Parts: sequence; structure tokens; C-alpha cells
Amino acid sequence: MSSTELNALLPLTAVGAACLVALAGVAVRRNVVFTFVVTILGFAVSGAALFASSGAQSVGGLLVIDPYARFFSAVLLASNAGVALLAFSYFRSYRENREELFILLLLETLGGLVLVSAVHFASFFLGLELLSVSLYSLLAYVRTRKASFEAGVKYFVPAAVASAFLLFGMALLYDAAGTMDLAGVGRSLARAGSLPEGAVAITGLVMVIVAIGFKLALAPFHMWAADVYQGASAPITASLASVSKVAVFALFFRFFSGIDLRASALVGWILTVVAILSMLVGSWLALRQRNVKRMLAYSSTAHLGYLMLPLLSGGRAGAAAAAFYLVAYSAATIALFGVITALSSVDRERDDGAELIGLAWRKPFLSAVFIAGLLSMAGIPLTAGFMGKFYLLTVGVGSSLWALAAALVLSSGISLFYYLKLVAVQFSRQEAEPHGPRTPLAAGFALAVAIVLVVGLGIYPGPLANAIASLAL
Amino acid sequence: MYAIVWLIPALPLAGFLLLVFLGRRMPRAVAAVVGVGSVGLAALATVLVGASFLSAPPAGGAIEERLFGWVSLPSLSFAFGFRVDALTLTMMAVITIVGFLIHLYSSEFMSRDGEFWLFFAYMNLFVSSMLVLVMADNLALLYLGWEGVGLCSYFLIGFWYREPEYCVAARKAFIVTRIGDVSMLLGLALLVSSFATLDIQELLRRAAAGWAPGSALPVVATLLLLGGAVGKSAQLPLQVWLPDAMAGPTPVSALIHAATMVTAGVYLIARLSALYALAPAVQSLVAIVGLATLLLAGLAAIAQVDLKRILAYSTISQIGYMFLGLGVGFYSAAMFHFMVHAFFKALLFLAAGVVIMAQGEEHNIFRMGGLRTALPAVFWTFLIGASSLAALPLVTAGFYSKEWILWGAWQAGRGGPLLWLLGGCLGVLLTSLYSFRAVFVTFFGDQKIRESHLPGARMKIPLVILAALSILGGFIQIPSDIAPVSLFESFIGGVFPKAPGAAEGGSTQILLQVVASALSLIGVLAAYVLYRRGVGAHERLADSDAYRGVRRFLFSGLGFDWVYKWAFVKTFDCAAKLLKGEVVGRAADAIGSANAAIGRALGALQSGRIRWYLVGIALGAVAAVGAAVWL
Amino acid sequence: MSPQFSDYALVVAAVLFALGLFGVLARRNVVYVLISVEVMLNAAGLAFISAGSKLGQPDGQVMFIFILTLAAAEASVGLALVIQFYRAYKTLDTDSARELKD
Amino acid sequence: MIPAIVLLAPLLGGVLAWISGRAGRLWVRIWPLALLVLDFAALLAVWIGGNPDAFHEGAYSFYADLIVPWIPQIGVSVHLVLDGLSLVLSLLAVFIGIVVILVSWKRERDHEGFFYFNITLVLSGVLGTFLAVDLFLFFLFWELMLVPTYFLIVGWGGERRAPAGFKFFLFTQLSGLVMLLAILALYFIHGGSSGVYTFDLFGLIGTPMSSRTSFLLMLGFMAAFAVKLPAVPFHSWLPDAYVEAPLEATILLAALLSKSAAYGILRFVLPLFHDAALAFAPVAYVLGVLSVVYGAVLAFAQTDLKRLIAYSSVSHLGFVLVGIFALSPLALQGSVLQMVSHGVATGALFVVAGFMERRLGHRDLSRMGGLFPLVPRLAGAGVALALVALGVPGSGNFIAEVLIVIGTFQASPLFAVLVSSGLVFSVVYALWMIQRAFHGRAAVSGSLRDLSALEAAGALVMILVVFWLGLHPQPVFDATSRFLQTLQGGA
Repeated sequence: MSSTELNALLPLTAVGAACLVALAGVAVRRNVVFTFVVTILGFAVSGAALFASSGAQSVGGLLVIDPYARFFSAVLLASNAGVALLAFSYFRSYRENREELFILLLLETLGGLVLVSAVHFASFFLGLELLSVSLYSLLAYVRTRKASFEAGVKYFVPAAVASAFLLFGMALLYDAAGTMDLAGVGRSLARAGSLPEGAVAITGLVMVIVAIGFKLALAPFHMWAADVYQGASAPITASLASVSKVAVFALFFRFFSGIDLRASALVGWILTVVAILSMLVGSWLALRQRNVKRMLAYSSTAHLGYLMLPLLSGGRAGAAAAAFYLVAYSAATIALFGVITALSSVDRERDDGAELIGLAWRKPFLSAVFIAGLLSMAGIPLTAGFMGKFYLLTVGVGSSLWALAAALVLSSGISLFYYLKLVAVQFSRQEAEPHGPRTPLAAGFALAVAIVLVVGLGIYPGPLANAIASLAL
Repeated sequence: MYAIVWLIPALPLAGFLLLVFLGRRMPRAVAAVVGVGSVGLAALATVLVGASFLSAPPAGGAIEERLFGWVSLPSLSFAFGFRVDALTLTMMAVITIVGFLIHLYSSEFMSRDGEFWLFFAYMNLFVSSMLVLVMADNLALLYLGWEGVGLCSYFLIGFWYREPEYCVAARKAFIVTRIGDVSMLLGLALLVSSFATLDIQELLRRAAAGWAPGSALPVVATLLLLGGAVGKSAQLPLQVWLPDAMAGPTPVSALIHAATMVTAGVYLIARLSALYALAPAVQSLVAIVGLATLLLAGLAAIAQVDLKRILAYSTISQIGYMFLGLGVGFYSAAMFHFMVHAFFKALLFLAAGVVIMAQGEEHNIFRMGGLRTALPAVFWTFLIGASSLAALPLVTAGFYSKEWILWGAWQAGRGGPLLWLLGGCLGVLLTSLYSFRAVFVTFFGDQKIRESHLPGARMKIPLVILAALSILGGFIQIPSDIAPVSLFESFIGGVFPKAPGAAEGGSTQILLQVVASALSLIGVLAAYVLYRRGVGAHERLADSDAYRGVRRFLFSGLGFDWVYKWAFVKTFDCAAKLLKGEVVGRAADAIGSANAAIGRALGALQSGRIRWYLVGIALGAVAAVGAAVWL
Repeated sequence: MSPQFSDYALVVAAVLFALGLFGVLARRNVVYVLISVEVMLNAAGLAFISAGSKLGQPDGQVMFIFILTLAAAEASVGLALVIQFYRAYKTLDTDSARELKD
Repeated sequence: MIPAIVLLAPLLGGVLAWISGRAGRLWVRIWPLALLVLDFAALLAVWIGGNPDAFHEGAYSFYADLIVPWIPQIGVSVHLVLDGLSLVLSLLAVFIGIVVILVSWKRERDHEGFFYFNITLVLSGVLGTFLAVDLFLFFLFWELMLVPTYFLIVGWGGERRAPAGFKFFLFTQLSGLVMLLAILALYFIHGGSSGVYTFDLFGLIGTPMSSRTSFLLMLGFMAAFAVKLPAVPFHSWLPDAYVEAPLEATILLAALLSKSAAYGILRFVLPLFHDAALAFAPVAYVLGVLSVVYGAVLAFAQTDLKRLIAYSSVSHLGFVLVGIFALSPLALQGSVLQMVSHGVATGALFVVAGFMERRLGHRDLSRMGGLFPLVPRLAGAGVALALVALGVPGSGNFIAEVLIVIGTFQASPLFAVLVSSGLVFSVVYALWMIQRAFHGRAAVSGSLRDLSALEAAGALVMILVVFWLGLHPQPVFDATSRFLQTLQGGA
């Protein structure tokens, strides 16, 4: 391995090292502050290391550290750093071991980093499993709470099945294409229609899509999401909603950009149907939810449906749109779950809509963050979500994906109902029990950064627009 | 003196503004001085302007004064500008002088009312608007005045706003006239789109040059304008509001619903006579409308028992005469009748006001009686007014004005004799019948209610002056076969196209006059027989069912109200009730609930069972793979 | 082209996969579900190996080793969950974990 | 710089109000008021002393023109212009803003700092739509108005404020997204044909496209404008929103937000899709007439005073819609005048309705009656404004409706006839309102407080403005004619 390759791998190495240091720390003497600091430092160093390399640097044919990978790595690191801050606050009063939580977070991040740079089935698979297995444990982390455990099981079983789908699909693709290199697979798929192995290849591709669809909770593979979101602790749900989706989507986009969809229009159709279903079903299901996390689970199905627009349109503009949207989505996700986190503690999850009654008057800062997050999710101007949706519609219209654009508009309309319901509730003058201590510093910091991002990117999207303009694959 | 022209409408307007903003705190005397004085000054100014108009006629026969711009657009402009010619001056004189007398009368009549100041405010605004209407040099300004008088009429009809039924009457008046106004506005729109101007003189010039007589556009335009005229002047088919308008205080009825505002339609057609000349068919229609209205209203008047309603129907009928005059091209005659009618009808209303006040707000003439001795001044003036209305020959002004119109009708082409027969013979007979019915029933026989609230000087003086005018006003224009006096015609005639037919007709004219005069006397006689001497005859008739049916039909104003109620009012109410539930909004809500229902249905799939979720994934996978392999 | 060995292997793998899937769907006992998942994973492994042998590449077998590792990892986490499951619900029926639902 | 100052001054006032929220109730009001007055003065100064031809852009000329790049990657810039039309409407907006602050002067409520911040944010949003000529920016402001209005409704509204606010938000947002699709499509069509990707209005005017495309895009724009105007049948958000919103927000909604839609048609739809708009005119007429009649009939059917005024507003804006699409000079001028006059008059009517509600404790017409002798000033103002609603001669509405009818007649006599029926219906509901509230027998026992001198003066000023617009509308015509003349280019 050359030094440039090592250089390029630095971000991953940093996170891995942080993992080892934290493990060693636990072995010597448990100290949650130490583990937490190591985790944050790991993220910070890894983030800094992203600047150590430039251009596209292939590593052993499995990974490629290119601007695209670096950009999404940054998103993942930032998101999980936020999650770590939230988790630190959330688990303050947890009486059992807390150190492993951060180690698992580091591992999950590492999986995500591998995913966004993966260019080979092996690294794809490896990254995905790293991510998933850490998540199983994270979701079920709070042993004292039955719901948390139920969430773990409900994620684990389907995820394992999805892994099987993924692997079988990969095997079929490998069988048909003769290579496990993503680009190579894409090239051979372009010819797949004319080959006798075409059916095998397409079947394989579809099975991979099913697996990815499961991870992204796209309809009709979305049903697990609500229960898992609801059951898990708020910061973990935040990670599940942001990091795992961003990472998997980044890979999905990279994989798909190598496939010429014109050659396999069918897959395009299937994805279109999945996208429209996700947008509508997600929004419809979210309509009647009282539990905020549950509602956000369904709404995230809709959001991932929206992201099919850039996926299907592809190209430089598609990458930029997806990148912007994912940043906006992650920031809003951290903001929303962050507020739930700040309201809750490990003893009591305050994720019911009723907990928000009169929040605007009781806790203006948390309320502001929450409203900003909701409005961003709803795509209201001067929030990052608006710019994101604008980008999506831009590529949709630019590629004449009219059905998808129309579904997006429709779904946005439906989604207003549940987002605004939560906004309105916060303005209620009805007296609610005054609860919750002051927002802990760590969570407060994460929330402040999130709201600055959500609003700042809405008002002044220029820098980010610049950064994503060159994410070509 | 022409420089003071703008003061004439401005004075009452100033009076209005003073009263409306400060009147509530003014002592009654001050409010009265402001209210009456402003109109008095306007009358004085009118007289001064009129005098100089007569002594030194302005160039072109009209005083023109442009106050300030209003709307100035490339495609259309109009200003606050006045143009005073003989026609306008006649109108102005009637409005200000009769108006002043009525204001004077009101200062006593209304003196006990709590909102005395407000009454004068509205009255002043009315006078101002009416003056704007007649003085406007363009149709937009005319329309402004036109709407303004309608508004004042609304407020004055509903002046006693605590009584809901008065409010209803006021609303009805406004809405019905508004329908006509809209028609008129559309007429203006048509004129603008054809000639790009609303300046009346310019418009008439361009129309004469640009429109062929009898072609479609002038017909439509004049029809639309006619719609406005029949609305304001309570002619068929929009006459229904006027009888109800009697809910207002009696001076209001005298000024607005007899002397001035209701003749605005007459003025409009006279003002645009050159336009109507381009649409002979419509002009004939004007005559027919007038004729039909005068007969219908005359019939209805016979069956009324409310003194004011009798007068109201009589007003409708007399304006019918004016329309008849306009329709046959005898514009001067119509205007002459307008002037004379203003005198005697104002007189009748004011006298009726005294009667009603003296009888303790009793309106039903059959509960009155014998007031001849109790209220002698009123009796004599009322009698003069009624005679003039009935056109008793030679001594009354009404005779001269009506004869002029009937002479025109006789000469109006093929249908002329028929117009004369119906209008002249039947109409005159009906008129004298109902007017003297009122006289005999009210003033003769036994007194049933003791008189109270006897009129003071401020009420009597106007009565006397108007009575004098009702007699003397006729002598400025006498048919040539009786005496060659033609002051009115020579004053105003220049404004109109020359009347068709001969001004004098020798023996034919004499014959017609004799017949009409005889009929008016027969009417008086019949009234005497039926309602005074032969009370028995009337009551014997009243026993028969047929008579009662006819009477009810006539009493209701020939059923128009009933038809309109079912055709329009109920329909509108129904529509309002139906739509109140927001059908459209419900549809939007239904979409919302449909979404919620879908959400619920999908939610049923979220059973919480892991296996169930796996089935979802598996089915999705099978569907996708199936689609991929099979398609 | 006559059917080759790898094609039969692929068919076997597909059948195995379907069986595993059926097991996952039909079984309510968590342990059986885990076993069925293992079957599915192994079906994928078989498919990789057949593809690798058809193409004459070692990559398929490498992937199989990956899969084995994964299966072990999943099984360890899975069995941990099973133990917790039994503690929490006193049964191994997956359907009993349904406090969270719409 | 002037447009930016105009745009940001209210916002600055709002931010200062928010910051000084804890400092006391006085400063919370003084800051926005002071900045709005300054804003008003600045606009007046431009109107009186400015040069309307100072800047040019094609056939258009402006008092001021400001371009600052914003997101150059996609061709978005902050492009604000101030021409006669935007000037007049901005003046209206700032005027109404001042009225709103004064109306709420004595009203105590929770969280006043945030309340006034939202008010000024709405104003800035409205001003933004009046000034922006970059389509992206316009859309941004268009949507931006929504959020603070929504906050005002759900934060300080009536009993059923949450569903009302939601309905309002949903309708406008959804239709806004449709407009966004159309904007984007236009952006790509223009970019595709010229290679220049821009959202600038003046760059996009004259983009070559097939008449079918042009029609579809115009429909996209019209969706947003028809909802916000609102035209029947897209109006069903309006009654609830107007009724449930706090008085201040109702005034803003009725007086300003609806105008932004009419303005949008004038500024964007007609220049961008002139021929398509001509083709669309019959549909617009139908919508307009439907609004005129339906609004009037429903206004008559109401017993809730605010709801009645709300529907009357629908009716009046139907006139505007018809007038705009008649595309004749008279009708266009009439529509603009109607926008301004209706803005002031309806704002004032809601103010009066608010005064009545404060005194009576309810706004149920069936429980009112005979207010005239009890509170003569209040009733006088109410009667005067109801009369304005029915187009009393001399008022701005009167001359505007006359011009619209005349102008429409030139384009389509049939629809002139139909739309003028609204003049009759308006009488029905306006008189109904007058008679139920002010006339008739007194339904209220005890004494009510009449308007204070200050309140009366405020009402009088608004009434005088309406009559000034009716008797001397020429300044408005002169200011807007430059722009309106460009609209008839093809006609």
C-alpha cells in the first residue's frame, strides 16, 4: 500500500483507531467521559483527515476516496458527532455500562465510511454489515426498556433477511457480469438486455435493490421502520435515520450512476414505482401518528422516496441535488430527534406529540429548533429543506421526471398536515406540565449547530452549493 | 354670474359634511339653519345663474365649467366638469327651489326626531348628488350622481331604521334600482367601447356621425340606458320599489320619490335624446313602457287605501306620461310635465304629510274623513294639487302639460291615436278618479280622528307657494289654439331634436282637448258618485267576490311583487342557504378525509408482527423480480 | 448451449434461498427464524461459489468466507437477542413482540 | 439600495421588537412602527422625487434596480426593482402595516415581541413579492409570507385556529409548489434554448416555446395565484383563515396577501405568457365571475361578521381577476385601483369589525342590531365602509369597478354583463350587514364605549384614503401606467 493510499485512508483509520483506544480504555478502567472524548476526537481527527487527500484515490480496488466519498464522509461524521453529543446527554442517568455505546457508534460510523467509498461488492457488503451489526446492538442498547429491545429484534430479523437478499443478488450479478467491481457490473448491465444471462443479471440487480430498499425503508420494504424508530432511544434513532440512510443512499447512488438506465428501462420503472409508493405511503401513514418518532419514521420513507428523483436523473446535477438534500435531511433529523432527546432521558422517552404542547412558550429554544426542523422537512423557504427540495425538483424537471415531481408535490402537500400539526401544538396555550430540566450543554450545542445549519443553508446556500457542484462520479 | 355655478352643488355638499361630522353636537336650530340654508343658498345661486342665463345666454347655449381632472387615461378620460344648458337649468331650478321648500317644511316636520341632524345631512347630500347628476358634462360624473341619489334615497327611506320593515323597503329600493344602474353602466361601457369618450356632447356628436340610425349598436346602447332609466324612474318592469319607498318620512317622498330623483330617468333620456333618435325602435319602446306604466299604476292607485301609496302610484303613473312624451319625441313636453309634476306632486305629498301627522300617523284614508273643516289650508292646497294632477281643464298647470304630451302622442305615426286613446282617455279618467277618490274620502264625510299637531308657518308656506306654482306654472306654455304662449318651449326646445309632427293642429287639437277634459271631469264625477254621495254603490260592489278579487289584485300592484319574490328573492335565498354549507369547501375537506382514510387503511397493515413485515418485503421482492423477469 | 454445472448449482441455491425465506416467513420461533436466515445466507454463499467456479475466479470463494464471518457475527448478536427475548417475553414466539404497532 | 431598504426596514423593526420583547410593551410597538413610518416616508419620497425612468430593462423602466448575485451556481440573484406598480403596492403594504401596529397598540397579549416579529416578517415577505423580479426570489418571498402568517394564526388565533391555519398553509404551499415546477420548467426551457440558465424575469421574457408548453407553464403559475387570490373554487381556505386569525393577521391577509397574487399575475404571468394568457382569458373570466357571484351570495348567507367580510373579499377580487385578463387598458387600471382600494377598505372594515368584537364580545350578526345610536362613530365608520364595499360613488371601489366593467366590456361584453351582476349582489350583502349590525332595534342593553378619538381618527384616515382614491385616482394611474402599458404589447 502506497503512502498516498494510506493518506487517503486516514479518515477510516482515525475512526478505527478511536475505536481501539476506546476499547482499550474500557479494558483498563471504565470512564464514560474518556470514551466520549475519544469518540468525539476520533470524529474530529477523521474529519480533518478528509482534507489530507485530494482527487480520487483508489485503495486496493475496494475503496475509492474521491470528493464524493469525502463529502459524504463529512456528512456522516458530522451526523454521528451530533448523535454522540445527544447520546452523552441522554444517557447521563443510565445506570448500566455506557462506554460501549460510543464504541458501537464509532463502529457504525466506520461502516458508513466504508460504504460511501465502496466500489466493490466486497467492501459494499463489509461496510453494510459493519453498519448493521452495530445498529442491532445500539437499538437494543437500553436493556431496561422493553421497547428498545423490541426495536432491536424488529430491526435485526428483517435486516438479516435483507442481507441475504443482498448477497444472493450480488452473487447473481457476479455470475452474470463476471466481476464484483461496481463499475464493471454497471457496464455489463448495460448490455444485459441482449444477453441470455440478462434475466439473471436483472434479477440480481432487483434483489440488491430490495436489500437497499429495506435499509432505506422505501415502500413496500418500509414496514419495520416505524416500530424500530419508536422503540429505540431518541439519539440512536437519530443515527439510524441519518447516518445509515445517508451512507446506504450514497452507495446506492454511486452504484446506480454506473448503470445506464436507458439500457434497462425496467429497473427505472421499478424504482419509479417504488419512489412514488414511498412518497405517498410514507406520507399517508405518517398522517395519523401521535408519536413523533413514529411519524418521522414514515416521513423518512417519503423523503427517501423524494431522493429517487436525483437517483433516476443521475449525473452531476443529480449528485449535487442528492448531496444537498441529504445534508438538509440529516441536519433536520438531528435537530428533530435532538429536541426529543433533550426533552427525554433514558428513564422516560418523551416522544409523544402531546409532550410538545405549548413548547413554544415553555422552552423557546427547543421549540425553535424543532419548528425549524419540521419546516425544513416540509420544505419551507429559508430552511435547508426548501433548498434541498428545490434541487430535487430542479433535477426532476430537468430530466422530465414529471410523474415523480407530481408525486413529490402531492406528498409534500400531505406531509404538511403532520408537520404543521406538530408546529401548531407547540403554540397551544393549553397548560402542560412544566417538565424537564435545562437542556444539557452537549445536546444544546448539537442542537445549536443543527439549527444554524438548517436555517443557514436555507438563507445562504452558496458555500454548500459550491461544494457539491463538483461531486461528479 | 357663471363663476358661481360650482357653488350650487358644493353648498349642499358642504352642508352635508358639516352636519355629518358636527351635527350630532349641534343644537337643532343650528342644524336646521345649516341644512335648510345650504339648499336655500343653492337655490339663490341657481336663480342668479338662471337670470344671467336668460338675460345674456352663453355662447353655444351652455355654461361649461371644468373643476378638476378625475380620470385621465390614454383611452378614456373624464373630469369633474359641469355643463349647464336650458334643460339642466330647468332641472336645477326645480331641484333647488322645490328642494328648498321641502327642506323648509322638514325643519318643522322633523323637529321632534332624535336624529334631526342626520336627516338634513342625507337631504343635503341628496340635493348635491342630484345637482351633480343633472349638471355633469360626462356620463361618468352623471353616473356618480346617479348612484349618489340612489344611496341617499336608501338612507332616507330607511331613515327610521329602528323599524325592520322600513329597512326592508329601503333595501328593496336600493337593490331594484341598482339592477337598473348596472344596465346603465353596461350602456356606458358600450358607448366607451364604441367612441372612447364619456363626454356627453362629444358622445352625441360621434354617435350621430358614426352610427347609422336603426342599426344594432345604438339600439343595444339605448336599451341598456333605458334599463337604468326605468329603474330609477320606477317604470315597468322595475316599478315595484317605489310604493314601498313610502316608508320614508313624507318630505323625503315629496322630494326624492316624487319631484326629483325618480325623474332622473326622464332626464337621462332627454339628455341623450340625440342617441335615442338613432334608435327609433327603442324610442317607441320608451313610449310603450310609459303608456303601460301609466295605466298599470293608475289602476293600482285606485285600489290603495294608504294615502301615500296612492300618491306613489300616481307618481309612477305621471312619470309614465313623461316617458310617453319622450317616446313620441316631445321632449319639451315631457320636461314641462316634469316641472309641473314636481310642483303639484310635492304639494300633494307635503299636504298628505300634514294630514297624516294631524291624524296621529294614520295612513289609511278610510279611517280619516271630514278634514275639510279641521285643516282648511291643507284641504285647499291638496285640492289644487289633486286638480292639477287630474288635469282639470284650463285652470291647472297639469292640464297644459298633459295636453302637450297627448298631442304629441296623437301625432306619433301609425299607433298615435291608440296611444292617445289609452293614455289620454283612459289614463286621464283613471287619474282624476283616484285623485278625487283621495280628496273625497279624506276631506269629506265625518271626521273619525280628532286632529292634532296642526302645521305651523314653516309647513304652510311651502304648501301655499307650491299650490300657486301648480296653478301658475302651466301658463308659461299654452297650446296655440287656446293662447299663443310658448315660453317654456322657446327656452328649452333648442336642446332637443325638433319634435316630429305639427306644433299646432287646429280643430283636431281642439277636439282632442275637449274629449280629454271631459274625461277628467267625468273622473271627478265618478269619484264623487262612488266615494262621496253613493257610498252605498261602492259598498254594494264590494260585496261581490269578483270585485274583491280584482281589488286585491290591483291593491298588490298587479302582482309584480309576488312574481319577483318567487322568481328572484326566494331563488337567491335558496341559493344562499344551499351554498352556505360550502359545497366547494366540503370537496376539499373530502380529499383530506380520503387521505386520512388511506392512512388508516395502511396503518392496519402495521400490525407490529415481524413476520408480517417480512411478508411485505418478500412480496415486494417477488413483485419486483417478477416484473423484472416477465416484462 | 447446454446447461452447465454452474446453472444447476444456481438453481439449487435459488431453491435453498426460497426455502430459507419460507422458513423465515412461516416460523414463529425466533431460533427457527435465525436458522432459516442462515439457510438463506448459505444459499447466497453457494451462488457465489458456483459463479466463481464458472468464471474460474477465486473471488466467489472469498466472498463465501466473508459470508461465513458475517453469519457468525449475526448469529452471535442474534443469539444474544434471543436470550434477551426469552427473558423479556418468556417465550420464543416472534409475534409476542408487538407492543410497537400502529 | 432603495428596494433593499424598503424590504428590510420592517424586518429590522421586527427583530428589534423581538429583542426588546422583555424590555416592556412600549418598545415592542415603537420599533416596528418607527421603521414602518420611515419606510413609508422613503417610499413617498421616491414617489414624489424619484425618476421613474432612472433604470431600464428592455421595455420596462424603474425608479430603482438592485442586483446582487446570490446563488450564482444556478443563476439566482437578488434582483429587486421598484417601479410604479410595485411602489404603489408597497405603499399600500407599509400603510397597512402601520395600521396593524396601531390597531394592536392597546391590545395585551402573550409574547408580544415574537408577535410583532411575525407581523413585520409578513410585511417583508409581501414587500419582497412586490419587488422581486428574480423568479426564484419571488417564489421564496411568496412562500415566506406563509410561515409567519401561519404562526400568527396558530399562535394567537381563535378557537379553531389549528385546522384553519393548516388549511391556509396547505392550499398556498401546495399551489406554490406547482408554481415552482412551472418556474423550473421555464428555467430549463430557457437554459436549453439560449444556454443561459437564469431565474431573472427579464432574461426569461420572450423565451421561445410552443404554445402548448407556454399554456401549461402559465397554468402552473396561475395555480398559485388563483389559490392565494383566491378565486372560487380554490377559496375554501379563506373563510376559516380569515375568521380564526387574530385581527392583525386577518387585516394582513385580506389587505395584502391577496394582492400579492394579483400582482403576480400582472408582473409575471402576463409578460411571460402573453399569448397563453389571452387563450386562458375565458377561463379566468369564468373563475372571476364565479368568485364575484359565489362570494357575494355566501357573504349574504353569513352571520359571522368576519366571515361575511371574508366572502365579500372573494367577491371583490373576482373583479380584479376579470379585469386583469380583460387586458384592456381601462380594465387593467381598474384592477390595480381595485387592488389598492380594496386593500385599504377591507383592511379598514376588518379593523371596524375588530373594534366591534372587542366591545360586544362576539361578532355574531344575528345578535347585533341597533348599534347606530349606541356607538355613532363606530357605526358611522362601519356603515361608510360597508358602503364602500358595495361601491359607493366617490370611493375607490366605485371608480375601479366602473373601469373594470367598461374595460371588460371592450374585451368581452358577455362577461362584462356577468361580472357586473356582482354590483347588484354586493348591495344585497352590504345592506344586509348594515341593517343587521347598525340598524333595526337595539339588541344590546347597557352602554358600549364608542370609538376613542384616536380610533376614530384612524378609521377616518382610512376612509378618507378610500375616497381620495375614488375622487382623485390619477396619481395611481400615472404611477402604474408605464408598466401596464407594456402588458398590452401583443393586444
